[in-house]
Amino acid sequence: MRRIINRRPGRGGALFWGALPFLVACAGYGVASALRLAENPNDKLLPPLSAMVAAVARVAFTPDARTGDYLMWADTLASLHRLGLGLGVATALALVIGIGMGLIPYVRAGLSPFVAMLSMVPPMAVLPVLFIVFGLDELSKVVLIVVGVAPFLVRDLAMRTVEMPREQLIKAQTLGANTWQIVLRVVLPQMLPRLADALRLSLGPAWLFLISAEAIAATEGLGYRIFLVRRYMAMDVILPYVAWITLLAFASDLLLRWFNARCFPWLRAGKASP
Amino acid sequence: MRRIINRRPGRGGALFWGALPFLVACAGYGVASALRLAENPNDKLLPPLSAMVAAVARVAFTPDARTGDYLMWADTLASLHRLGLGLGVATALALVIGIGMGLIPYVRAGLSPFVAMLSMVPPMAVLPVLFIVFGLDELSKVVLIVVGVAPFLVRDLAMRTVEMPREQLIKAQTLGANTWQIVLRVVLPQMLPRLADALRLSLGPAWLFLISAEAIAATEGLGYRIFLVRRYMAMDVILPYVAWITLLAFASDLLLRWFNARCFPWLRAGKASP
Amino acid sequence: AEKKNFRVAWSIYAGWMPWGYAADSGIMKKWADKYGIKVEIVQINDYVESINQYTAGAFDGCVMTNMDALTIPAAGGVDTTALISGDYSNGNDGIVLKKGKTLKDIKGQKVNLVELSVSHYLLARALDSVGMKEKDVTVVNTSDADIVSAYSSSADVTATVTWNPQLSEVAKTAGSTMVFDSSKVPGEIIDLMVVNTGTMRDNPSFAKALVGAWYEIMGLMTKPDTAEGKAALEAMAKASGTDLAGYKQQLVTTKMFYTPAEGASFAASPELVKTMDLVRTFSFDHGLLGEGAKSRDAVGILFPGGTVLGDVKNVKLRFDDAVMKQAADGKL
Amino acid sequence: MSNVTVRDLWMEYPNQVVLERVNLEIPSGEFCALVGPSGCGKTTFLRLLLGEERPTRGRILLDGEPLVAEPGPDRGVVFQRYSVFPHLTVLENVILGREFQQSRFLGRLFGARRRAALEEARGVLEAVGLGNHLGKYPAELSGGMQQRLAIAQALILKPKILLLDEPFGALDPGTKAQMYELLLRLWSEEKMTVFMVTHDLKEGFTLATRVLAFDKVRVDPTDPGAYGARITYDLPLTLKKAAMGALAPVG
Amino acid sequence: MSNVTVRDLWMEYPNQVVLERVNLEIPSGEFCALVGPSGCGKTTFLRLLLGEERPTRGRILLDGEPLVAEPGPDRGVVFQRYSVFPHLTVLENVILGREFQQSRFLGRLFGARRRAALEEARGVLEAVGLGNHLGKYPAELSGGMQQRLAIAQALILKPKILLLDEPFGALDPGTKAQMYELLLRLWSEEKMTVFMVTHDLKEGFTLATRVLAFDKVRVDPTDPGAYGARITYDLPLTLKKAAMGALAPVG
Ligand SMILES: Nc1ncnc2c1ncn2[C@@H]1O[C@H](COP(=O)(O)OP(=O)(O)OP(=O)(O)O)[C@@H](O)[C@H]1O
Ligand SMILES: Nc1ncnc2c1ncn2[C@@H]1O[C@H](COP(=O)(O)OP(=O)(O)OP(=O)(O)O)[C@@H](O)[C@H]1O
Ligand SMILES: [Mg+2]
Ligand SMILES: [Mg+2]
Repeated sequence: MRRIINRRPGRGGALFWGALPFLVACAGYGVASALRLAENPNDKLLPPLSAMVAAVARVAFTPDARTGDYLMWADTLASLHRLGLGLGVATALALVIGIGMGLIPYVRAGLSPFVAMLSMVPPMAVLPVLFIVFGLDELSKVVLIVVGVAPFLVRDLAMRTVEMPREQLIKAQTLGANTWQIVLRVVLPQMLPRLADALRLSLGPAWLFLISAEAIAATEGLGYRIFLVRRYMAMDVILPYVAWITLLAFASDLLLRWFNARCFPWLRAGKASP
Repeated sequence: MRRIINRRPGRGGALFWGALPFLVACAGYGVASALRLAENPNDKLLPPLSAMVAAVARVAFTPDARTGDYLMWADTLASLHRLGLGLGVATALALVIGIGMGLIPYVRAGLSPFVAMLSMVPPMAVLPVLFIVFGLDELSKVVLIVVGVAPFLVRDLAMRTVEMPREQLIKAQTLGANTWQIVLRVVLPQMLPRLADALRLSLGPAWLFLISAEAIAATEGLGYRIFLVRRYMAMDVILPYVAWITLLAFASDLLLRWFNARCFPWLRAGKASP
Repeated sequence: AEKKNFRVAWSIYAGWMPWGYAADSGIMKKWADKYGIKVEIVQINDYVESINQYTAGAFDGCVMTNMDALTIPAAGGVDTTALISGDYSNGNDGIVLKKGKTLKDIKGQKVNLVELSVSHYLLARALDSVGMKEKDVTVVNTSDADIVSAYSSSADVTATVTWNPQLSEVAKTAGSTMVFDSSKVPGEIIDLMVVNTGTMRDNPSFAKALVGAWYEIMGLMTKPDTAEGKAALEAMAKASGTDLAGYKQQLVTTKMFYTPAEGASFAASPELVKTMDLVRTFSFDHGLLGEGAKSRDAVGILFPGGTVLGDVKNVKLRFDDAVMKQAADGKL
Repeated sequence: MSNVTVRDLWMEYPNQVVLERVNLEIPSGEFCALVGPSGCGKTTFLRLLLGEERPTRGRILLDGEPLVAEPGPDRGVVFQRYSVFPHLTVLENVILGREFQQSRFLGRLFGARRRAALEEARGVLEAVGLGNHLGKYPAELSGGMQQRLAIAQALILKPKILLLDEPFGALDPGTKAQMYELLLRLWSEEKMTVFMVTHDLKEGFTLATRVLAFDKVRVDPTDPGAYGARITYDLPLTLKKAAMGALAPVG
Repeated sequence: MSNVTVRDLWMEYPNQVVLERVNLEIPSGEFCALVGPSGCGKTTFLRLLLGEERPTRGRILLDGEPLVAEPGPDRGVVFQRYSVFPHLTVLENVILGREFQQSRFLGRLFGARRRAALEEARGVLEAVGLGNHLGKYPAELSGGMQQRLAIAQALILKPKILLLDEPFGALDPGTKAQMYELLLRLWSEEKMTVFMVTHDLKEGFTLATRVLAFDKVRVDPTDPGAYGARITYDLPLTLKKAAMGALAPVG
């Protein structure tokens, strides 16, 4: 009997084990839903699969009576646009400030307490202030994502930069690099994959902030729709929307992982292949 | 002129630079507030310091007429209690599942897609379901924190465990360790400080979830109070409450850092002291 | 099924503050003890969440408006009885404009409101009264907790529909005009205490205890000069985050039915049928009756006289005056 | 007993054959020195013996049984790159093996057993010259000190097979001589089978009873990864073994 | 020119004195071998020369000026633990220095200049025996190969002062001989000042023009950290230097 840490499932095994929890969750939902529906056939909390399929067909493949749009796609586009902008800005900030904080002692001394403090401010509580400064339109939603996600990215990247072996920085200096070159050729390339990992971790929060922002004032977007139909507890729309958001986020997660594997072959170099 | 990455502020310098952004932020607020007040002396958005001091005096040092409690302390206690429970459970989960996923290939194969998916579900969107399953009382608030924070902690810890040098695991096996002993003596001690770091990063989100849960159903708590007075835009209460939450979170952050420095001397061993 | 413990949810609103007082003052306990049951009154901050919880079965009763009672629990298949018609909004909901002095000026503006709520309904009724359609404005869904800050601080918010206490805050903003309010459509936005019909049928004492407690407090509120009455009003004012004067101000725009007789006769009035017809039409047009609803008749509404609006075989919302009548007759 | 048999072993990485048709028969108690040019596959061979990697073809047998394909306490190792535990002090690093052995559930010793383990560890650390650094963390040690710590850690368990990857590379001659003595004493006392990679031929011939030289016999200049290394020389120094064997009961 | 002067240098860690009153005068072009027992402070001394750490007392002068207290391109280094960049291939690791030198803003070369740098790097890599592994990442190299890569990386810039910490420790005799030759050629051509830590006395005497031995002269048995190491022997091998100097213009 080999130790369990040395035993690896094969390709098929990995698929099977990976799928198992999903199947269990689906089955659990099915049973719970059936139980509730037996009691009240109109129950809205856990609608049957058929109701969700019908709801999706309605919002995704039938033009809306009032606006003529395909609601789900219009919502998705609007949300992805905001999310992309927000994450883009947050990433840029994280790169500049995070690497700065990790690498330059003066920047670290100056910003690290402030960023730590900032990351603790619950953004939802100061929303009114955001509204005034950034208006009620797209901008404030993007800003909410940035405010919510950037401090985490910055701090994580700063921590990772500090953790880099000092030998490498010294080596680069003996090769004649100035600070800017060190950033460009030594730190940045090694931090980009870490940044992608951090981004993966913050996809969940980013969606959360987006949804919250859309819940407050919007005319379209996935979060807007969820909070709108929550008004009459249309879980048959909410659950597919939540699943769709989860899927989108998961796809971004996969994309980022693929990006890492693709663009940074050195990450896996020398690791045992199986 | 030495490179900027090699120049470190002294003790006093660090204090000065660290305090600077706070001073700038305070000054900025003061100016903006004065400007708005000059325009409309009744402006509620950016109340003057005096108004906030008065509000704090009222909620923190005067017993409430109805209940006889000191509101702010009662709120703080209630919130900290929920937060502590939630984070405690999330941490325990992260330790068990995160280390399991990082160390044991079968557990990783089975859980990692599911946890990745789970971490993408926006918890706020499925809140109604949470409330129904776990009731409207304390439990559902704690559960929201757990649901919101645990997937991040689990994934982060799993990533860190996977990143451990393989040589160490092999070495431990040649010293005769079984899987349980490896966990106990090799992985856990090295992961605890990482866990504390991850916890630090998730303090912000944890407060966010707490506040959101308290906004929906509660009779006390810092988030409850903020949302109660938000309808009248009583920023003179909201801002001090936000500052107080921030301070509490920041104090926990410091505490965790101190814990790391205190309990894991090997983290800093061999690092240059200045 | 018969049971002894009941849970009722309420949220903060001028016309519902008595429920909070009922719990705090022990009046509810008194009446529950009288019928040998226990009634827990739970305050929920988030109004919609309280209705959802009721619909999902976590509560036996809940306060809500007539429109929400139709579109959430009733449309969700939970047979619901409007036990107490407590009041209707008589100016508690309104439309406020920054640009323009009359309702007609709203044309082409963005209107911030809680979509699909009574505010939305009020807007529809208001537009109707001046021959406009919803297409003439752009509706921006805005959460009720943020409407004040959004309106008072953001230049691009020019029109809003909301309810009290937010309404009075919004109306106070310099240069604003209230161009329409619910007093122009009296009796259409009704605040109810609804209970699960099945629970009520199996446990008549539950309904009796609730009605009894409610009208005892109503009695106190009509006597603000007595010490008890004053204490009650003050407690309610405090709980709603204002002072006595402020709370009285809110009550001015709320048409309370202080006596059970008033409540019973309102529930039995033919106007209520007309109102509910308007409401269900609005709800159907906005898809609120659920996706399965083929027409506005999908959900049946039963009125005290036995009149039914909509599908007789699917009656899910029942207006009831029986218990209020018993209270009026002093039989509780 | 620990006979090691290697049969027709191949180890291939993508684009590169590292080892090619390696055959060996090592009787129990042999002290093998592995020599060969840098990058020819000596470390890879040790990793295969350790069970950390699996050969792409061929088999390794231990006393006639296929090798358990995972590291275990029967095979101790000192890696080329120091592999001590950064979160344990010098002393804790050394007693860890005993703690694993004697405390299945806690992995920790207390009381008398702990004192005994500490005593033993102190002895070994004294022998490798780290007696004055018991409380330091590995990050506070010099390179050679870390290597000595790794040796102490592996030796204390007296494994049946000991795999050493350039264990004395970073040591000065004086310390080296001390380490030779320690290693040889343990080897003859415990009858371990030792595989030691070294670049110092003199060291190999001084210590070992058998020298195995690895090298590529064929090189394809257009595709340098096409052929792997094989054992080009296998020199038994049998006389020495006999001498050591005779010494053992005495030492 | 690169005279190194060390005056009354002390290096203390909390609870431990590592170096104690070190005085030195090294003229330009000297090849110094540093020897001494493991853990006595040789690496620490190199780190001080590098400017990575600052002495707690005393001064280091370079051509009479206080040493710039940070690493720079005038001082090349090969660390005891391999310090190549994991995200660059072998070839990229070596041209990096040139790129830093010639492209201040992008740190990257293109076109003809890149081709020239690559050509040069290929030459050096060929000389250290890595000509067949240009596209590999460090994680895919053996220990000795990584060490040779680090040497190639440092040599290509021809620094005025070269600091080597056991650079040949993990190499087999054949490869070692090749490296000696390469190092000596560069040293005599470029007139570098070299400091090389080694444990192989023979190596020290073969290569160096001066051998510096570090050791503790006083030991307090109750407090082993109380006294630090000093330079106990300072042997100039002047004849050899003259010979090498004479050779230089020719080679
Ligand atoms: N994970 C890996 N992926 C690809 N190639 C590898 C990997 N590990 C080792 N190699 C290659 O295998 C060959 C042998 O490596 P190994 O580490 O066994 O050499 P070695 O004999 O120990 O050398 P040294 O004496 O320098 O330590 C090298 O050419 C190396 O490039
Ligand atoms: N960061 C540190 N903190 C505390 N002590 C340290 C630190 N770094 C080194 N030392 C101590 O300084 C002494 C000298 O270390 P150094 O690395 O210079 O030795 P060395 O001569 O290079 O040895 P080796 O030949 O084994 O590499 C050692 O006793 C070590 O324990
Ligand atoms: Mg090797
Ligand atoms: Mg050293």
